[in-house]
Amino acid sequence: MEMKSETTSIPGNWRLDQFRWKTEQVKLMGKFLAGLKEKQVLGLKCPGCGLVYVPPKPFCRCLERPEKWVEVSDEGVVTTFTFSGTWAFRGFEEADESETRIIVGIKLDGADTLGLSLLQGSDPADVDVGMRIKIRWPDAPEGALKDILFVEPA
Amino acid sequence: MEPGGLKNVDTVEIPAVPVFSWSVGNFMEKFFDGLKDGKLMGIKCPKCGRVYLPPRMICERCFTENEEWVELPLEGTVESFTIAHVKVGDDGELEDLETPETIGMVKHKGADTCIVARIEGLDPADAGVGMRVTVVIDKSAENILDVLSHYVPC
Amino acid sequence: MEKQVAIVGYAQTGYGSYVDASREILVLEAAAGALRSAGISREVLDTVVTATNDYMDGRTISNMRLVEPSGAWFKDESKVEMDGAYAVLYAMMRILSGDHDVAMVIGASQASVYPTYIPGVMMLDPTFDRERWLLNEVSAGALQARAYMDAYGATEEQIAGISVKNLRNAAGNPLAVRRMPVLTVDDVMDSRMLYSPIRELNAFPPSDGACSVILASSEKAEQITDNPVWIHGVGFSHDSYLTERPLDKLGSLKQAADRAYAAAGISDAKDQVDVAEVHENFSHEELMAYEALGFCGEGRGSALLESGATKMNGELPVNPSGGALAANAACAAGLARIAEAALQVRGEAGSHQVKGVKTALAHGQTGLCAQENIVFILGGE
Amino acid sequence: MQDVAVIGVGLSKHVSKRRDVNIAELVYEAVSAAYDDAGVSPRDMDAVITGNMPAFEGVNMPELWGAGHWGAYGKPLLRITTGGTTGGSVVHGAFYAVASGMFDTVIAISFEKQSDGDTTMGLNSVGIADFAAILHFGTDPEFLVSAGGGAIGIVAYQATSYMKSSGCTTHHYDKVAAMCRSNAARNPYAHLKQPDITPEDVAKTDMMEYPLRFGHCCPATDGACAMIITSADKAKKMTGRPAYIKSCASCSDEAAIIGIFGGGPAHLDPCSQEGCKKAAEKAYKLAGIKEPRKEIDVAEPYAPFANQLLMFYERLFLCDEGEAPAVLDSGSMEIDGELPVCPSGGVISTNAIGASAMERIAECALQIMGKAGEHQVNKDVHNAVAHGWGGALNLNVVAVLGDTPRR
Repeated sequence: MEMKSETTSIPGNWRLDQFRWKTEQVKLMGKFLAGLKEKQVLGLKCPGCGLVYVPPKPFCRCLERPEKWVEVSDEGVVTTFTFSGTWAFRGFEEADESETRIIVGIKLDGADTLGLSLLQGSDPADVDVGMRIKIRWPDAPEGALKDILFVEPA
Repeated sequence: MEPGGLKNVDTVEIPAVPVFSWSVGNFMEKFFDGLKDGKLMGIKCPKCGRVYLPPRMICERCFTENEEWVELPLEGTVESFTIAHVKVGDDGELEDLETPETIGMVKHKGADTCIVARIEGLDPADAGVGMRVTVVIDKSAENILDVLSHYVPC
Repeated sequence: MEKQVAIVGYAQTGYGSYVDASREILVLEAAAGALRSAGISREVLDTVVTATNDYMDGRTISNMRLVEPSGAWFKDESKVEMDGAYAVLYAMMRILSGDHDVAMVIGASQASVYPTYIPGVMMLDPTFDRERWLLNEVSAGALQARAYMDAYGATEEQIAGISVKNLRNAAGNPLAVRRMPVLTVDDVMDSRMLYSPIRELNAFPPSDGACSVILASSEKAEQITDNPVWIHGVGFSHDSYLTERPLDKLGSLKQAADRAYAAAGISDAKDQVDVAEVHENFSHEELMAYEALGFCGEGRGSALLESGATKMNGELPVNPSGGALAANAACAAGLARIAEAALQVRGEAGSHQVKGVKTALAHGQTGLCAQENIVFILGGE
Repeated sequence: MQDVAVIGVGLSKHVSKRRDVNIAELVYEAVSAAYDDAGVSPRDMDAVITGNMPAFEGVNMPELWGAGHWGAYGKPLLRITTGGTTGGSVVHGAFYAVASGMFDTVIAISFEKQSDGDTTMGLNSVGIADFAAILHFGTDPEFLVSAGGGAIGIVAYQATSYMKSSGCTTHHYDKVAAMCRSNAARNPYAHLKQPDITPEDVAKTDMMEYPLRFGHCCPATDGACAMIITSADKAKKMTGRPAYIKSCASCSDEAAIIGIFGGGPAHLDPCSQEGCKKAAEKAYKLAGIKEPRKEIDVAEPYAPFANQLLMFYERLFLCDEGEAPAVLDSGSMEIDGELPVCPSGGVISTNAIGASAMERIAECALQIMGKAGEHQVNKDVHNAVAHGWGGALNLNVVAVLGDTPRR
């Protein structure tokens, strides 16, 4: 039989828009976000292994349910980083410095988890793992994740 | 055990709908080409003689590549049927149909496999296993999957 | 198979049409519950096998975020994308290899999260049936029911009798969704018609829930519990796509049963099996299962039901828990049959306990019209 | 347990778009090649183990309509899917099926037909609900997009953090890419074949996300792989030189899509990959390998991105931590080097996702059996290590193969 290299395509889709995922995170996040409004970073501590989750997480790898709120520092260290332009990144070397954004993975003192933030007030060439940073709070935090969007060298 | 110690989960919804385009392959291509010529093309296993309609590249019983195309009669027998009072709606739930419709599983003489399609032109109460039906081919259908349109009683 | 792998713990969350917990918390509760039931800590586990479905979880790699809640952190973990009964099989292979001793198995899904009948539509042949939108789990089940009725003369009333038996049994199962102690055949016949002959009460109730089972090698099992439930045999098989096989019988269930019986040394199932938990997504499937499992001759399913043999107090009770018609969380429904069968063997089934169970059969299925089937034979000392 | 061996390997053509076949037919090519390679037929199979990464093709459990094309009719069939590690997990399933004594001969099948779907969307469905939740909590949407969409966004962090901990430069990543793509040119089943590519060519490709360039990243591939796996006793009768699977181990770490979900400490350093180390330790121990860097002759780490080849080389204990760049510079990883890495061309050259982790094991088997053809390494291969990676940076599978059984 004659074989075609291109055969009919049948279009179809996956209605992800019909899913109603459930999360416990919202309730926990309410308290966390309320803390941000007061310029406090709250973590949830696991009774089993003592790990402190920031932002809060409703379950722990040790199979216990973290439940105790603790305040952690707004200072910490850079654990990893990358650079990004806004949408199309042209490369660290070639990028327009003013458009380069430094995205850092941070661990706040007293927390055991990784968060992502934008580092300001540092030259891209100076960023390093282990660098000390602190959260740059807005004057009037809104009680939203973007209140901790920016960090600066401590 | 009482699930969900934390009450009041929240739901998350998103507007995303991933899309797919399944290439049908050369065997189904020939089937669709046949339909457009008003023919029902099945394929026969050279080893056991089993005839696949719609066609398959491989005979699952013998693991042999099917090669002999056979034109099958447009008439077939209802092997099973159901009267649909509902259909799957966009939200994935069963929604009531205004008018019940008959869905039949039809085996054409000479074929060993079945085609599932609507049976029209009869009172659903008159549908029965063993009933003789003829396929209605709509060569002008825009969607390739609608060319094999439905069956009507002989 | 002589006492090589045993079930040493199990747990089920309550099933519901909407459970007020995320999938992660459901799984965590099932995992923690099974560990409590076995009296062991997470550290004792060597391996974790989950059963979930990406199209039901609404994300690809549906196991990746279950690592923590299933107890799999830093364990040898894998996922079977079928019913959880197959995850038991895989966990059992892992133990029999000698490389693992204790395994956690979990199956879970939440019908209240996913667009209920879409994952079934997505199982269809995408080159033809899928986008014609005529077939789905229920309409395919209806074609199967009609083919069976036509072949063997079973009536809609007889099929409704399965719903009556199972949903009445479910009244004794606190975890079930449908608990209907006074249900009658007329009630079933009056329920909403979906695809004839399938009415609402002939079809599974899409549910939320999770089920877990802990397996152990013989040596570990005897350390963990005085009351292990041994897996005496298992068999499974895959059948053709639904338009390419006779729909009036469950061919792959018969193959699965024959394989499981051979392994367990069962020659007369009706005589040797004391209780069966069958994964019937539709009531007619239980009648078909009687035949495929060899509880009666071909076409004699309705007669067996009407004889009362499969009632709670009959000679071979089937689905004392209410079966999958009473609660059906995909990926957990067949696994729950295993947990229920284990409960029966241990005498822990409470108000749905069958007396004197020594040997129990559990069945799971995957795919449209029970395309793939698995059978376990369980027993005590 | 009974010892386990590979007696046949089959691969389909691997290209970006196969529009002449449907999913089932594409897989048939690999399956029939595997049966032919082992000189067996479906009649000889006691069970079928299969898997793919379903969100890519939009078909739920494709074997339900397709497995007739693979010889699965009436067979016990087990579907195992674990994301990027799927192919490896399927072979692990086949290994346990045989090692348990439940079956003697099985076929392991894995595949991906990415052109039937939307790869980026498929990958994003990993965390799409979580992204939505994060937006709900008031994150800057532009930040979310620039911080990590799809696999590359996450791996970029791994790449920078590895550069910091090992002192390697992007030039090493260029070299890795060039090495793999030129190895791929020797492999008829590879997708991106670039025989004459130089590291300088790679360095000229577009930056995707610092420090990863286009040339450091895998393609999206349509392809399938199948392997015939049997007991050592049967293998000895059926083939002159089987490749034994000495051990399989996996280790799952906490899930975290870098920081967004407040995952635990596992990913503070995204290149630590403790799970890979634990899986490798266990696999070597079971296989009786005491000094992997001396005893392993070929390695197939799962590296869809150039940086990962070096990172996983270390996490598989093939050198000390931080030394992989120097090993690369020494030429030892080349196809004619001391410990060749990815002689197949690796995942960076060919990525039919569900099949990729199996293809690492298949390549090790081919090297041991001496059937790798033009990409056969220039030495006797007694032991080889294959690896798979996936999930949210958190799933690792390892298999050790050898020319002798475990004991």
